[in-house]
Amino acid sequence: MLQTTELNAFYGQFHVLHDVSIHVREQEVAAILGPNGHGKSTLLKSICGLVDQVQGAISYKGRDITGRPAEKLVNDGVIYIAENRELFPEMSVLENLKLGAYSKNARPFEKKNLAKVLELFPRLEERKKQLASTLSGGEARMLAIARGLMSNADFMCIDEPSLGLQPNLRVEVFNIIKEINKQGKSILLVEQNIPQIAELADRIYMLEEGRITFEGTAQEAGENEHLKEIFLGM
Amino acid sequence: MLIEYADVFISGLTNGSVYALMAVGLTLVYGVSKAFNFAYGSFYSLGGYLAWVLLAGIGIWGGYISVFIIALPLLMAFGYVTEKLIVAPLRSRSDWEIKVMMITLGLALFMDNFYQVAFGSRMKSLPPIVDGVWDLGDIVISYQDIVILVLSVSGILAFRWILNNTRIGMAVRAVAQNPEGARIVGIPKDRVFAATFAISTVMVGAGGVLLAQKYFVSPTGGWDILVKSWVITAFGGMGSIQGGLYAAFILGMLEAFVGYWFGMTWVLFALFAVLLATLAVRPQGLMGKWG
Amino acid sequence: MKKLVSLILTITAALALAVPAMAADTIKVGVPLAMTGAYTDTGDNYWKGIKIAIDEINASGGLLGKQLEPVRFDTQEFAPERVMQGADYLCGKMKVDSVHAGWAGWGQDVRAYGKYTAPFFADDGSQSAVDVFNQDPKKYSNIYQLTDTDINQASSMFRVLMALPYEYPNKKVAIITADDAWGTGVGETLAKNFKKEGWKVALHEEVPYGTREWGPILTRIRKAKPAIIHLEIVSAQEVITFFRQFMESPTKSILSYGYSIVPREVVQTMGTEADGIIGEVPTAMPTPIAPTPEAQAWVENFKKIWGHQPQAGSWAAYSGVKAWAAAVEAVGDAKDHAAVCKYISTKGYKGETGWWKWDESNVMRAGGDVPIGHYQVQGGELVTIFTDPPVKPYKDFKFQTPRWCK
Amino acid sequence: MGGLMAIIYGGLAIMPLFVGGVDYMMHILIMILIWAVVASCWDLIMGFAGIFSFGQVAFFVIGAYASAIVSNKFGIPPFFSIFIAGGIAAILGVLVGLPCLRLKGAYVALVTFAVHMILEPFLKGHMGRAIGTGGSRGILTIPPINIFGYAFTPDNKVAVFYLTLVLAVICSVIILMVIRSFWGTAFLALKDSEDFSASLGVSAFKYKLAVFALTSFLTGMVGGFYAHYVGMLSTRMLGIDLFVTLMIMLVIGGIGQFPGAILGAIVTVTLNEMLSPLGPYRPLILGGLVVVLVLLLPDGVIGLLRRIFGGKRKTREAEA
Repeated sequence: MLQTTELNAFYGQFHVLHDVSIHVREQEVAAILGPNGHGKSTLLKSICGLVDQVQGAISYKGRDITGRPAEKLVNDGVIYIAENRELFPEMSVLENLKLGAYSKNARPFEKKNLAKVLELFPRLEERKKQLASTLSGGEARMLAIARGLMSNADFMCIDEPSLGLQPNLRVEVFNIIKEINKQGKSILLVEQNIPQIAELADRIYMLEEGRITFEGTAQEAGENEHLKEIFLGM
Repeated sequence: MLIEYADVFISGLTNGSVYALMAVGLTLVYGVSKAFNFAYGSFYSLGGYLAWVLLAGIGIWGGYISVFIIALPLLMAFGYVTEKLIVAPLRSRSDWEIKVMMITLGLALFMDNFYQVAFGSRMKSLPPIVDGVWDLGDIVISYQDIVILVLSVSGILAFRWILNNTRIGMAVRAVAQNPEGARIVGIPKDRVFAATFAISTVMVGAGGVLLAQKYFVSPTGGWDILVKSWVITAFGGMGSIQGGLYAAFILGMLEAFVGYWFGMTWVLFALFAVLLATLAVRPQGLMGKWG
Repeated sequence: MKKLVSLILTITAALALAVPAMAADTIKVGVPLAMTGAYTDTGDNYWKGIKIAIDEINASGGLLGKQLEPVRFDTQEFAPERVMQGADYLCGKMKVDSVHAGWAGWGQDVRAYGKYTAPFFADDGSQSAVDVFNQDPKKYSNIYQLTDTDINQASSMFRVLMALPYEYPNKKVAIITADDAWGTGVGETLAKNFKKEGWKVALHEEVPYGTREWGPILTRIRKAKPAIIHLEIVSAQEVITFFRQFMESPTKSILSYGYSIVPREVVQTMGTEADGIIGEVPTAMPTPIAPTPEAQAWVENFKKIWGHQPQAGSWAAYSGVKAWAAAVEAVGDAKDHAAVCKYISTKGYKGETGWWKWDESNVMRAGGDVPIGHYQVQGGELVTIFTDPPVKPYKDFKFQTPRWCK
Repeated sequence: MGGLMAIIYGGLAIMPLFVGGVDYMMHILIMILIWAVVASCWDLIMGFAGIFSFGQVAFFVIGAYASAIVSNKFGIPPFFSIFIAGGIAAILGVLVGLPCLRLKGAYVALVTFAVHMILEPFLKGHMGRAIGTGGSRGILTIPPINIFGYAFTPDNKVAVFYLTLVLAVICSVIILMVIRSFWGTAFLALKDSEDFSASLGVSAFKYKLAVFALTSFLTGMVGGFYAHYVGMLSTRMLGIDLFVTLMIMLVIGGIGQFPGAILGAIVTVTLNEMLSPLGPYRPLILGGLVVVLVLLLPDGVIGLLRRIFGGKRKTREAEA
């Protein structure tokens, strides 16, 4: 469904990604693991059209999308869900969700998706009228994911969904992601090194110093010595 | 005594409503795109001249209603094209904020002198929208002031409604609050920038149409408007429409009462004194936010 | 669109002609006036008079057989170095043989042009310019003022106000002036004179240009109910907005606009609405009927060329050119600046209304054949009701009690 | 930078050989030098330090009035009074700078421009008259600078020109030294990221206040010099015309491209004079030119020269 070929990305003079090639299949959850600051977020942002200097090729559903800006990719069905959430603080939860359906493709499904999303996140239903800036960390994370769902995208890039959350909330978030996946969305997510990821992800990549150092199924990852070391090292 | 204060109060109210209409556009553009438009006063004059051309030049049928129907879309188109042509290309440059100020200053110089060359340096007067006064015995209010008050307040309310209830309005607020977040949900940022510029041009241009019949139009008449709008937006907090509204009425009142108690020469001092005092306590203005 | 095309054409043409063709046998005449900025309109008025004079002389065969060639200079907003630059350009570089300005710098001009010898005609109407002159009358002997000073003009306004055939209901006056040299000078002189006569100055306010919302001041006026309101701001927007807001609920006050009646827009915009306002013009061409047939012919000619009544300044500037031309004619040499100046100072010039005489400070003092004209707007036009000094009713034109005073 | 500056000033220095006899040309040359310093100061504070100060014309006028009043009232020789004027401007600069440094972008522009706008009513009003500004009439007699008995009056324009040249060169060298010093580096760092440079130990506050003081001092001093050269002063300098003209110098010279501002002054003043006979078309053309130049020549004439001669291309990113 989505494929990058020898992707390189730069921030100014900094060469962040080196020849990264990954792929995500239809209805699959792929996870990118790796230490902090080694380019995981950059990879997601590059795919989603949020990085200006990119070399290499990205294709989505067989179409070349390299260099396509984020606001257009949303319409194509690729949505980015940010780690720092990128919500609209002075708007209500409901308005945030409605804006999630801004793109042309999502607009006709706004009502249907809204109902679906609120069912999925009962907590947001309760806080519908509240300003986004008043939400707790976990709620904001949920709102970000919910807003992403509103876009009706088939392919969701989720940046560190569990970052800074308490363990019970983490489980809740992962369950929701699993549920979304079951409903037919392909998901590429980035995490640092959470053991639970093995249960969620169909395929796991390891990104270190801007390079892919491991690729395999969850099972293979579990058997990999190098990964184990990192998992245990946490 | 009370009667006089009521009189001054009404004067302050009229000032305030005019300032509010003027300042909202400036604060909007700054809030959304961080661009400061120095040609804002010239856009005001543009509205006035458009009205003059339509009414006195062409002698259009239907009076002010036709003027608004024709002028507003023209102003909107003008604002949109201006943003696309001269502001948007600068956004990716270093020092772009200074460069936007410079280029709009150049545009202001160009426009003001274009008016002078095309229409002459003399002021142009327009027929009043309505004539007559409302005589309440001790207090007299001209219908003209009432019309200006009502139209500018409803203009602002309409604008707020658009901002809160329409798709484009939500997009504008989204970009103002979080440009990156707006991109992520698929809002075309550049188009929103241009759209806000267009909306602000409409607001100030409509102000020009509305005020030309009271204050006349002249080539350099926009500077006063720019300065006052600037003070108001800074006082209220740049980018905060609510703050701008409060600031407009507070400063309108301040102007009227300082003028009454101390004399007109002190108005400017008082405006800046209040502004500086406010900024010393709240560097972001009454209701502004950093960022 | 047509305007735009012609605009572009004009720019191109002007650029092409920017290097002036050096015609060998012309007499150059410097014309430093505001062509851009806040004073453009007054600059236009002077230019209209100067242009007529030059065209007239050229049409009648020129001066000493040579055509006059105006050299214009944009004084912009009269920044000191700009005034100086004008003098260096016109007198120093272009070597003009006379300079005809209007408002020219209120004293700054005296110093700048006093360095050179070419006769210089200004319409400063300012005591500070005369003060500079008196510091060194010899050095500045080429400087001529076409109008009397602000102090004398204000005194004249006061005399006429006192002479109006009208019973003032009280002895209170409100004085509102612009915060420029002219406005403050007139305001102070008026206030002094009123106090001397036992009047009370109920309100004396200086306002900045751009004041268009008069609510607070009008509130105070309505409370004081003065018999006279004098407004001295030579800018149409301010005086028209004042009048209109005043008329929303007028007090029984004579509205005296002084020199502020001058901007053409005042009567043009308001028409008969302005009926009743009074004002003055120094070095005035009385209208609607001029004092002499020659003057009447001049007024008709002006109207034919420019399409409206002559404004203050046009006739003064016109007469400056003619006075200089007459002197050159008599001396026989435009280059002999000293002789030309001496002739102007001693002999004067006979114009359409009679003799122009400059005093020992080279100021064209009001009076005689060229008095200050005092007007009232009647039927939407300026009508001369008095001349001064001495205070004299003009022909059969009568002061009419304004409608809001009845 | 230094080389180009030497070429420019060298070129100007020999101009009197050709036009020394024409007062008008000499006056233009003197004004070019004066504006070159003012524009360079503006460039230092806006282009290098990244502070949107719009008060340069105000400090110029403050310096001019201060020097005129000090020399007229207390009989201090103009040669010294211009330094006193610079000092007064510097103190005011610091006073304005103090509140400004807590503010951002367009706010700083507004507060500094407020100084500009309030100055005119102040100088004209009762307070101004009390300290000797002459109110709206202005000051019409100011003594010329006198060095060892030689008076630099407008009648001796060549002499005044060389004196101005010395002053301009000194000011420019000071500005150049500032840009080349640790300060200059600090400013560039500050502009790129305040947080980043704060972590490097660059105290934003100290440096910004210092640059306020320095530019106000130089601008005020040159203002004082101007007053004694022209010999008269009025508030008419505070019109929008001069402000815009200085802005155009920066646009043409290039922002943060010292010594571009000096080139900008030369080009702008010359252009202004050439267009002057066109009357109202002059500002029309200038305004249009600003729009076109900002779009087409992002780094002004200096950028153009660099592109033509292919010299070391210095971009912000490379320096950061």
